[in-house]
Amino acid sequence: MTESLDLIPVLPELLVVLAAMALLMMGVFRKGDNTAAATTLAVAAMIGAMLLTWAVGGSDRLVSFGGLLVLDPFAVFVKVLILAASAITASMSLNFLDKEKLGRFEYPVLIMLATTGMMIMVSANDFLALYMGLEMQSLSLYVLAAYHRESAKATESGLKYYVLGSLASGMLLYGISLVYGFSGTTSFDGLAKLFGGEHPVHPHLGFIAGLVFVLAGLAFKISAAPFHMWAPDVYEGAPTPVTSFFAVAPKIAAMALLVRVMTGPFGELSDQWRQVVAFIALASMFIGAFAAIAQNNIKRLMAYSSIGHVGFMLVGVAAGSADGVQGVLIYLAIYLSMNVGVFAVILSMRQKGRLVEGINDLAGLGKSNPAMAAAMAVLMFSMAGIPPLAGFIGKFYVFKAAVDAGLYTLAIIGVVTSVVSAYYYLRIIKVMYFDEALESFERSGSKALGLVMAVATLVNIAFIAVPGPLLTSAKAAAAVLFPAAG
Amino acid sequence: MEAWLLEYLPILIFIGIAVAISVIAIGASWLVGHQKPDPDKNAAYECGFDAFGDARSKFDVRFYLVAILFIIFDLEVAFLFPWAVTLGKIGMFGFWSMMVFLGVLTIGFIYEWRKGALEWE
Amino acid sequence: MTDWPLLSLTTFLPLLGALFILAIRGEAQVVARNARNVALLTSVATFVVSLFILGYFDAASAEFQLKETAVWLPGTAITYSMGVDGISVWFVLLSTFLTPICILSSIGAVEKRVKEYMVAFLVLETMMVGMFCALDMVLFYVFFEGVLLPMFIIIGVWGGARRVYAAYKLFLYTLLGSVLMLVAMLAMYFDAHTTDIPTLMAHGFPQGMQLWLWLAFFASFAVKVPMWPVHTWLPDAHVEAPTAGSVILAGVLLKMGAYGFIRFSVPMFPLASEYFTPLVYTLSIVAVIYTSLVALVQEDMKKLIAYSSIAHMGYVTIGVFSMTTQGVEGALYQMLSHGIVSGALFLCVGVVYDRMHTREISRYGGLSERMPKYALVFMFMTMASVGLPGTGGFVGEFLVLLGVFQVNTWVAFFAASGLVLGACYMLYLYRRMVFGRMTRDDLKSILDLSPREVLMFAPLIVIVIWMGVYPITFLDPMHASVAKLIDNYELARAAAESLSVAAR
Amino acid sequence: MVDMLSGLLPPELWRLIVIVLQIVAIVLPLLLAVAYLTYAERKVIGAIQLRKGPNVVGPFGLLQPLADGAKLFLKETIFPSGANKVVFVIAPMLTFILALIAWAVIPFDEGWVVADINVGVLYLFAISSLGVYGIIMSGWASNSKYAFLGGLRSAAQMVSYEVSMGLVIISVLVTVGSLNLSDIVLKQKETVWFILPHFPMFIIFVVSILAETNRAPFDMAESESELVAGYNVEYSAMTFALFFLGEYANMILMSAMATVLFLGGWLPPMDIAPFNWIPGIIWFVLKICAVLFIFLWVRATFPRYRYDQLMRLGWKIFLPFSLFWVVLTSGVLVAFGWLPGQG
Amino acid sequence: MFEIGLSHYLIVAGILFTLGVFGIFLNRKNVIIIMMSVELMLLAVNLNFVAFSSFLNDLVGQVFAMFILTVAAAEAAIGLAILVVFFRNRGTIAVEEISQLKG
Repeated sequence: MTESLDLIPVLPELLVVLAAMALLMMGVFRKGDNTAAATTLAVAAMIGAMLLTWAVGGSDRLVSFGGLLVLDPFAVFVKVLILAASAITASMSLNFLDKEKLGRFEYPVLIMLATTGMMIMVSANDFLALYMGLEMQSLSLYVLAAYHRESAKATESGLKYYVLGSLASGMLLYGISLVYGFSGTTSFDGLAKLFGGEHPVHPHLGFIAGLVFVLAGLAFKISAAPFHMWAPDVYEGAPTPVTSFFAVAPKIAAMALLVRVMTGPFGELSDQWRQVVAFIALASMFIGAFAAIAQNNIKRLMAYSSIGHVGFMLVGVAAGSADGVQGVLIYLAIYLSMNVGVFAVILSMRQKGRLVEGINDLAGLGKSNPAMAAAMAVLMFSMAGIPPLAGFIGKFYVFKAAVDAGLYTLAIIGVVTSVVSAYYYLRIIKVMYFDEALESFERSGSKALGLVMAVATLVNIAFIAVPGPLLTSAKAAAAVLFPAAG
Repeated sequence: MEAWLLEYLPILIFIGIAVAISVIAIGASWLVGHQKPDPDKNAAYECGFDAFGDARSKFDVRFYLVAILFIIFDLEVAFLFPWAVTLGKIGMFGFWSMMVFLGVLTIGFIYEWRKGALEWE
Repeated sequence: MTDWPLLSLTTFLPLLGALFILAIRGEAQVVARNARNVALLTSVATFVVSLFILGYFDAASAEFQLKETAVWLPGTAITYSMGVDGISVWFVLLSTFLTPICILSSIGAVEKRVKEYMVAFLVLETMMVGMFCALDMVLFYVFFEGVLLPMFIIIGVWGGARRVYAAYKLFLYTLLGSVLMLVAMLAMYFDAHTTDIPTLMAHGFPQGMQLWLWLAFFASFAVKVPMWPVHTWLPDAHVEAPTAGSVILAGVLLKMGAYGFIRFSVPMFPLASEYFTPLVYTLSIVAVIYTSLVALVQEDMKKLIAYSSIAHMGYVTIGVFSMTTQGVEGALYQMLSHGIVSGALFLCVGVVYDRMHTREISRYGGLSERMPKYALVFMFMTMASVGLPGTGGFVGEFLVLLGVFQVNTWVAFFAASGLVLGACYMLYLYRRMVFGRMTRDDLKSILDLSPREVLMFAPLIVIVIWMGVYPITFLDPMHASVAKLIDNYELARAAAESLSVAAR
Repeated sequence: MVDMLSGLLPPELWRLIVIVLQIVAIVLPLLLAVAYLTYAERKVIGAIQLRKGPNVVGPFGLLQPLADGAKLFLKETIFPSGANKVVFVIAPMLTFILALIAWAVIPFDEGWVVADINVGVLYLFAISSLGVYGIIMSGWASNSKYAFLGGLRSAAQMVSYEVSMGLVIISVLVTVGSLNLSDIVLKQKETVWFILPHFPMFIIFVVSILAETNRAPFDMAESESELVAGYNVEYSAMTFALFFLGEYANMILMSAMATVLFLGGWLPPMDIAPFNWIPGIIWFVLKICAVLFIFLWVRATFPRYRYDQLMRLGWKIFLPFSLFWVVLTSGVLVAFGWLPGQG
Repeated sequence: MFEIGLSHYLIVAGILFTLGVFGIFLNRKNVIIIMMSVELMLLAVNLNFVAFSSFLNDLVGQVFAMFILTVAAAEAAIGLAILVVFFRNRGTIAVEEISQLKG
């Protein structure tokens, strides 16, 4: 075979997946509980992969597996985010797993496998690779959702996630099959060439139908309305560290995937999908803003909040420009910092031996744990997008792109819903500071949680002062998806 | 119809004949045999007790486990079929690809083994 | 000129102090004392630094001065750029001046979570000063919105009984207004390809676009000012906020809206401003008369003063949109004097509230018997608020009326009638509280102003008199900038007219 | 005469007739073989246990199978009251049909095959995999606890051994490089019978087909001497007979597969006189009989396995070992360049 | 005899797919049926891929179908496993019983 099999660009993936297998073997052959050791090693491996990604990926576009996978600055940017998200959430999980007696070495292994899937997703340059990465991720996530085997809620959430996730995969696949059938290729490059280039082909109606199916499948995965139904249930039912993982890593990966698919193979067809994406964005922003108001469970609230955030990011996607993608990437990075911080707070709060999940149970946190409450307040303000916190910059960039693309209505509705969503973020602050405490909190945070909390809060505060590095790297990452413009 | 499809014609006919034989056998036996059902005769075979409830109740989870294992390994075999036939053409690359695949599979297998998924007791 | 980044220093010095306070550890008492001291020290130092700004400011120039620029959001035209002109320099000073007084006033009033309180105030100061200095509209927006965070906390944590409701109302009203402004800013960015405020002032936006942009900005500033009918958050916020919060709210935060009109709406969208002037006049007159009437029937002192603030801000908007030199300068002057006077009035309320823990007017009466010093101060400030000649309030209101009279007599007439009403409710308030017989027993033991409180009021009184007697000090640096503003406005109008003539 | 007939009829129809005749030529002897396999079984086991076996009906009891058949044919067909009637009837038919149609691709001699498709092995594998459906369906449709459990157990057992069987077939395929059964036999003509290089695989294959057909010593699902008969406990008359026929037909089929894969199919042991005078089909039948004899021999000799032992053998010994063998075979072939079709 | 063309395959696949989707949403009885519906959807997709592959004379479709088969198997395995733990906790797999999480 003359097939070139350049493995250099996929070294990070290889590292993670090999480490996962090694850990699996280590865990299964060593006696006793070694969750802590396994998690530590997993985190180390993922950090290693992060550095490796940095080292391997330059400003060039590297391909491997005969063009199935690609490593460009966009992929590097998102992969670093994903690995950071996985590593952080994995290290945050230990405390909880320990307290709830859920410690099993499979947990970090599953996280790593899911992470590998996500890395493949963002590197995918062919629908085949896309599908494989997506499924590798999804299958691990289904298991993670039902990780707490003895809990009826957890297994139910796993089941729901599974059923709806498979449905989404089915829709995605059906879409891919149509796209393949009416274009004759599954390669992103090939599709882009087909509709761009010198003699652009007018897409067949079946192709458009396929595109819509693909979009719907991906919308499921990023839990964008109207395909969001699973998110609140899964967020609530899954064990909290798993929820924290769900809230960040898969979102980042799926969003990046959506961006790549929409700008790459379907980049020339933006007229066809812009309306759909805009609609999804609108619906997500609305659901995220209004449905969250009635929530009493903080994990459910975070689910709706993430739906809302996805809506905002989709505004950037709908813009369909390099600026829009840059906005999405910036938003993703900031979203990561906000969410890990919030979940670190959630994971550190315990009453009567169990995690606090009701929003009203947060009452009096401002008095009993002022530092934690302050961190939470900052993060909530940031989520609401109030300047000068980092969350504002994320929103700013996507709306900027939307206005640039002439999507005024979308931008205006976006800012209005962000005000509505500010209401429920404020509610948390209100409960923490203004309400009287009902139960006392136990001191249960670990060092890792405290560190994550502190760093996340600092990042959100200080980001406004030194936004440069993130903005420039996001710009560079976004630029590769639009070679014509650059 | 294409030529290669014609090769399957005998199989189709074969199936038809087999179906016919079995239907005729059961039908004829039913017609010829002396049919005199009564409730006791038609009751499920259960050591003389009256059968209670539906027989399709809970059963051991290990059957699921076997089913799951089977799905995975049978697919592996399905992959091996084309590989085995074309190994001469795909050469070292093909060989090592499959070895990697089998290696990953083996790791999963070892995991299952150590976790006791293969124990029946 | 100086090499020191004076503006940034003024802006971020309080933040430094806040960090310092955050680092304080130890017993609750000690922490509280240290936090107060550090906060006071920082804010005074900030005020001193801000005086240097005035020192280096060239009153003759209409340009932005003491400019600082740094890369902020790379890849866009958005930069970190600061600078002051004759308009904004006064507001910077107003902010830095009022903050130490607020901190001083809170010494007896705030007992719980002192550390956090001080941090919130210093952060607030940073945001206010930064907002007035910002020369980049995105930076402006960041500071503009940032003010909400500490204000929300200050009202929500240290406020009165319905503080949560008030804090929410404040937050959501203002946020909703300003996000629309954000969209407008983005639209401007893509029309002008810059976010630099001076450049944008020179950029002529298409007329159709101007109308929309103006409305979006109006949504934000009108809430902030506040203009009728979106003023309802203000009485609630004032009533529930702690004294110092009210002072800042009335003294500086309300000015942000009017400042926004002067900085953005008028120079950047002159045609739209002209188009919408009747609207602003109408709303302002309604505000002046309606809120004055409402103020008359208030039973709560703070609410009364809050409504009076709305009425006074009505003059400001009338002045700004009169587009005459006198009118605009009067508006600016009114803003400054109102900042001081209403702040002082809230402090006066705070003084009795700290003693009696009630704000009901009927609970007081005959305070002059036991509190002569207080009665004096209160009377002085009441007069300043009414606009007695010799106080700052008079100069402002007079200039505004003068300005608007040239443009529209009816507006001037209605505005003037507001003055009468203002005198009514303020004097009525004063009569009910200070004069008469002291009938209530619990008032018998009330104490007069302490030395700390005297120290607090003294600079305010001095400034008010100064403003009333020698307004040139304050008007002089404004002249050039205001003149430029008006010139540009007239130019734009003329250009548009000639264009439409040509089109005809 | 054949030529004359072919001239009379249109060629398509003639072709159909030929196919039907071929099929009949397979099915009839097969059914006969099944009948006499039961007879042989009883005779062989009788002989091993120093008994006589059936010897009453006809000379040497040769008509015994016919008598059994007549009995089954005339008995009452019982449908259990709680049963799902349709599935209940389809299950034995399915078993029987599958056992028959698999023969379509078995080469009896060079060119003697009904459908010489090029994916014959795959076809066989698929058909034998489907066998599990008949069992599951019968166990489920009967609505009887014994049938249900028996069905589950049989299914699990078949499924477990199918994997290692598949791997065994793979190691043969690697050596041949074709999925056509005739090709496999021809390749053995070129080289040697695969029983020699793949001897361990042959053992595994034979054991696996024992398990696959639920035969002793792996018949604990049925255990007719201890428990009731497992999945087919509720069946009677012809429905039972079809299961029975299917099972024995499957035995013969599996033997045929073993013959094709390992014993050189229709090839004579040595390509010299007098062996190559004898027609291939004779050799083929002889080899099948030899493998079938192993079936009977094992049944008479070995005690019944426990179920856990059975699963253990399948998953922990056969599966890893056959997997290893596949790797070894392919590795050797690749390393030495002996691969079929390699440049 | 009429020719069976691409569109026939597509229509069959489309019908199967729709049946699968409806099976998921309209089924009120049993989770297993949902899983079977999912498999039906994947089957439809495979049919599409193979039909297209043959129509386009391009092998990628068949390769894709192989991958889908594999993943579907893994997916079914995981789904069954989750279903089993769910059943252990709740003692039922009826669809209307999956209702602990609401809001």
